[in-house]
Amino acid sequence: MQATSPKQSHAGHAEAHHEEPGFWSKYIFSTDHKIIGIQYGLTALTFLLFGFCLMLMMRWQIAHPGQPVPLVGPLLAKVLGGVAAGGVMSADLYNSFGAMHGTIMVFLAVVPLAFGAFGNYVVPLMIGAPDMAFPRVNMASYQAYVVGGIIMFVSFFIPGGAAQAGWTSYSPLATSIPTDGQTFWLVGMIFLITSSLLGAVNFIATIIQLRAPGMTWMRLPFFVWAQFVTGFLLLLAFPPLEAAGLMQLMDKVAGTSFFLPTGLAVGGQLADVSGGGSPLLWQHLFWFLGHPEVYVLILPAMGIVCEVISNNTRKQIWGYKSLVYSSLAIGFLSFIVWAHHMYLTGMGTKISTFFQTTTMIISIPSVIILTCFFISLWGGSIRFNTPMLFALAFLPMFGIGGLTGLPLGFSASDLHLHDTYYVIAHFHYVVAPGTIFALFAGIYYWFPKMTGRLMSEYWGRVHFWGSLIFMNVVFQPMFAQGMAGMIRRMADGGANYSLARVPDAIGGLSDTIMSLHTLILWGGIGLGLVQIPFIINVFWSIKHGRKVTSDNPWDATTLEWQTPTPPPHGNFAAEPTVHRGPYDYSLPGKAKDFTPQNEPDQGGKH
Amino acid sequence: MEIPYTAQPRKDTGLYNAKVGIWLFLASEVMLFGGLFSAYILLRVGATPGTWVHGLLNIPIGTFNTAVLITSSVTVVLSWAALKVGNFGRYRFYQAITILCALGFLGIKSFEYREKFSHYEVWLNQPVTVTRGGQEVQTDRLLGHIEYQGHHPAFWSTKTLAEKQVESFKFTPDPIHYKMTPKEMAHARKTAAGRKAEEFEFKAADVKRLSAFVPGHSTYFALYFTLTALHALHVLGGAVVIFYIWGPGAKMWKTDPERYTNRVEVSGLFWHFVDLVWIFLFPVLYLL
Amino acid sequence: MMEKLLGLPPLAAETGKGVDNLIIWIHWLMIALFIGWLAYFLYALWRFRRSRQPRADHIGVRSHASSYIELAVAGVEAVLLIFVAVPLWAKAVDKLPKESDATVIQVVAQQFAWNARYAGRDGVFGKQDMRLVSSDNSFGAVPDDPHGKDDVQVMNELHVPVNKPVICYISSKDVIHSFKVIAFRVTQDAIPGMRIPIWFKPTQEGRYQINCAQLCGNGHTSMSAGFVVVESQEAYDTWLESKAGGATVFE
Amino acid sequence: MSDHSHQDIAKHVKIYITVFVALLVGTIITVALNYLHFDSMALTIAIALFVATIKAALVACYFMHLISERKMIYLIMAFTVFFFIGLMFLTLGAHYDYPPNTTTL
Ligand code: HEA
Ligand code: HEA
Ligand code: CUA
Ligand SMILES: [Cu+2]
Repeated sequence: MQATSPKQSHAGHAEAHHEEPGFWSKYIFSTDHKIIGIQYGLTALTFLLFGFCLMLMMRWQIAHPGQPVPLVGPLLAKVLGGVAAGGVMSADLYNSFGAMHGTIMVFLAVVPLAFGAFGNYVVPLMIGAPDMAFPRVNMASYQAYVVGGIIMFVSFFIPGGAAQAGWTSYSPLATSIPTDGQTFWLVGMIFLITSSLLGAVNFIATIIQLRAPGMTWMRLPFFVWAQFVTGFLLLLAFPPLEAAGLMQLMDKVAGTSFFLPTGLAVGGQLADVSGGGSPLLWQHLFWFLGHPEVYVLILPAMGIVCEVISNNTRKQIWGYKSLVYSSLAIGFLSFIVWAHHMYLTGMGTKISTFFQTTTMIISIPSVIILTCFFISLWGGSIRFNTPMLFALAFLPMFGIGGLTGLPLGFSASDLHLHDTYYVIAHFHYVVAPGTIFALFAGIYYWFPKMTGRLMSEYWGRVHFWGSLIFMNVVFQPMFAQGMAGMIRRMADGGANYSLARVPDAIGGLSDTIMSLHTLILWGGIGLGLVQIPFIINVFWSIKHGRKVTSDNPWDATTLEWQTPTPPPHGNFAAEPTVHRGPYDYSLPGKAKDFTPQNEPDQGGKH
Repeated sequence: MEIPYTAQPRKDTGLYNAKVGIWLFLASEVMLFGGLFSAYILLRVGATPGTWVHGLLNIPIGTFNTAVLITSSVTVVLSWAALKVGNFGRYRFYQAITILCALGFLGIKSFEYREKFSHYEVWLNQPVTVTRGGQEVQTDRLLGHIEYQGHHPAFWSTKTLAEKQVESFKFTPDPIHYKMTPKEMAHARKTAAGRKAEEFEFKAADVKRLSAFVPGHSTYFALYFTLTALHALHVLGGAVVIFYIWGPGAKMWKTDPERYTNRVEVSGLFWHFVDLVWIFLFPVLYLL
Repeated sequence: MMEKLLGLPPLAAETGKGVDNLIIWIHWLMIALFIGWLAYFLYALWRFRRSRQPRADHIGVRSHASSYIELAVAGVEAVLLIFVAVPLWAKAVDKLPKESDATVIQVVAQQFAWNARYAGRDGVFGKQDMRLVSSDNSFGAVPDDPHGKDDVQVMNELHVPVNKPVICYISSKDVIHSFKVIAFRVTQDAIPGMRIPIWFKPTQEGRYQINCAQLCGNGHTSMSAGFVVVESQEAYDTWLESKAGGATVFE
Repeated sequence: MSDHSHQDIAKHVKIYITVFVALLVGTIITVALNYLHFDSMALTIAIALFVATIKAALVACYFMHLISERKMIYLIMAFTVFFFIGLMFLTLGAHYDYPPNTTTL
């Protein structure tokens, strides 16, 4: 490691050689991983907001079936036409919004944010690399994502509207719904899958090839490990869905029947298809991706939480090795648990036993990971700043979501809970107060590296406490609703199954259960309102936030903080050399309570 | 800092970046075709007995096309070997053969496709009597060709008959049907050889279903077209890349020969994979 | 107590008891873990806040007690899996009661209603042929089969006698639906091209709504018109008699 | 694989030609067997897939140099093949594990 002064001059020197690229090549067609990361981030956050707005309208509608949506109702009626006649969401529109909420949240918001944005921005910096291994592939990946996103977005406005068969797009429903939105969905998915595949190839190759000298596998920050496993999940689980997507597309446009059985009678008439297909084939191929995908959503989040916790407890993460092995185990096992989403297709005992067993086994590494995080708190010197608050809240929230996965994992208890709001609550606890909190933590944490300014701590706290409270107000009642038997994906929120409508039905939904809809609605509105300070905070702080006084404002050990702020093209002035593991905080005998990874053992040659 | 290991291998892995990249990409391709193969197997074992189409593809042409693809694969490695010893001319020669083979493969494939589009199966309301393997049989399903107003139309379906208000059309049945076992089909073909084919005139009202050999005909043809079209897209893509490196991209040979050779190797790896997929597709679709 | 706490809906089938028990036991595990860890978590946050603990201990916890917790979790899961969940499932899908001891019903879902078919007086279903399926012949019943003459075909209202096992063969005509009766703790996807048996033994007379639990199109919520009516054997017999032969109409 | 001597390459070329011939022969064998029409369909499928697997292995090992590749690549491909097999056999397993007579009406 050179002394600091030559480093600076070196950087200036390198810059003088490059002529300034123009706006387009700098911000739009950039091949720099940091710019691409930010592009991913902003696009994904926009989709996140959009996905949430869809859901807010839906929540309003199911709390007030048959009444026009306030404020946006007239707009919906004008833009979308018949499906929102009089500002009331029809069942078709509800189904569109539901399917697109799921699709957008998973494929257009959270994965691009967790993998595309944070992975792109942080991973090369963390491993001491100048860029991704294939910068142009990286750009292509982002562009494919944008194209996919545009196709999905446009599909709302075509006649018939967007896809309506749920984010799972089960055949034969997906093929029999008359809207072309279904076709748009498939084409959009093919672009998004391509984007993810290109990204995955790039990430894995980068992590294998571009680690700085001394950055051995066991010195990688856990975040990098998480992204590495995530990359493999995307790489190997997505292609079967792409294959399935192609087949469903053929069913839709070329009249084949990959997923349509013989003797299908839609609307009372035998369908004019050859038949001979299998609806379950689609489910297998979908969930073969679908389950690994949920770990794609959670692993990067765990990686972020790990970095933030270690940094703000000022101590090393407890059980680094078990974290690494657990995430590898999760990655491996996630490929062989998928059919726990299909128990109630009538699965036999042998296969269901297999999948129940693997499902239970895969919960163990998650337990280990969470345990490691919990234990890491012990003996720390905990700083409660905004990123840390979000990271800490992640733990019990993911805990609730993960634990409620267990009753779903047994086929016998799934019998009662399958396709109820219990499932909705289960996975939202993992993806919303879980993953999204971790992503918020990541934004607050790395914001100073990206911009050189800190976000407002005060408004950060408002954002945090508001989000924590309202997330729980939204999702906690859903457990009760699900346990009472309320089914998901109902455009009237289950009013048809309520005791109010059918008083003599045993097991109908009680007034209390139905009235929770109102509570959830207000929770959702509150949740939306507390995001406003966050959005303002992000944009305001870019220009007006408190300037950081050093390149390493959080006194962190990992390499991304050992670069200039924001890092220049090529990241490091000279190749860093790594001398130690990622979490050398509060080493006994050191004056500083952090020892960066690139600091030599003898205290350096300063 | 520049991106390292674009040409030279990294010490601990022994690999240059693009090689890791292409193998990862191939891994995902294995899963892509793997998904389709799984679909094939599941649909096939789940098919009602006697409904699985087989024996309708042109085996000699398929065999020839297999040979074409294998040849292109060997010329790829030979061209790479030539580059390794610095013989750019020989590289260009071999790779030119590769590209020609690729075009040849696609040409033959499109010819096969076209042939299928004007070949039909008809499902009849009342059985008719045809000669199969020297015997008269009653059947309500026939394979064969259509003649209508002197043309041999392609892509017709039951719907077309109504749309075009066809009253009747001429039908020349094949001597075989896929309900027969391979043995029976071979026998039927042999006995029918040289004989003048029977001809039928079917009224539109006699026809329950009519379908050309298009994806919608049956699960088998759905798989056949999806798999081979996807494969053909890969052939096309590979050929474009190889051509780009061979032609416009060849400048790099002067400036950075090592990286250029790597490019050739990487594109070659992709090409072999495409060949490898075909090695499975051929028996699965043509022979079984 | 736990039923109340979890808000499990009323149970009206013998076969659902096991399901409820499993749900309850697994929730005990979850609650124990949640409360235990949450208490630890809050305590740790309070005790190791910066103002109280200015410098961290690099290593932290040295004991490996947590491994025992992890092992215990794995152990409980294993026990529940092997001794409860798997046998329950085997009972649900493999150990169907004899058809002669049960009420046998064919159920075919369609957008957006439930069709049901009973064998009628002779106890034998008439022949079926998929090619005959049409809007007024949901089951593809072959018209001139003598066994079919007395078959009973109804829509949206299934009657079954109380305290006797019921076997339903669940299928669908068009898209995937799901046959769910909350109080019996049964759910089975109705998948076109497949016909899957389920069984339950209702113990309480009354009207039970059939929920369609799988998204099946824009009428998904209005598939709520289907009911299972559980009644005494006599009432059931009378009902069946009143429907016999009349319901299957072919034009 | 960057430091090859010219002899090495000459040796390689010989291998390539041999493999090429083997692949052609394999193709001919598969096609020829097909004309024999075994009575057992299972046998036909087994033989055809067996020959195809050998051919694929030849391409992978020699044309794609897998026979002398680095550990990292083996690792990646081993996982891939494992998951592919998982996908195929578990879907098949599920298919055969449904209660009897579920797929007929
Ligand atoms: C990030 C996403 C994510 C994650 C991590 C998980 C994790 C798990 N999921 Fe979930 N799941 C989804 C997303 C996710 N799931 C989605 C999106 C669906 C629905 C899809 C759809 O149908 O649309 C779904 C549906 C779903 C089903 C199907 C339900 C049905 O449709 O009927 C099942 C069934 O087995 C299941 C099981 C599990 C299990 C066993 C885990 C396990 O991995 C969980 C392991 C974790 C733990 C066991 C927690 C350990 C924590 C502690 C021990 C500490 C506790 C401490 C405190 C709380 C303080 N999930
Ligand atoms: C990653 C996945 C993800 C995420 C994060 C969410 C987040 C949320 N989801 Fe969603 N959901 C799904 C995936 C997800 N969901 C899926 C897969 C389904 C099933 C679909 C189907 O049935 O097919 C579903 C279904 C679903 C339903 C069931 C609908 C039904 O069955 O009828 C409900 C009901 O309340 C719901 C609600 C919510 C809510 C209130 C949030 C909230 O937590 C949202 C929180 C988000 C915000 C509050 C926005 C924050 C915005 C910003 C921070 C913007 C910043 C912008 C800039 C700086 C530019 N979701
Ligand atoms: Cu039928 Cu939902
Ligand atoms: Cu899952």
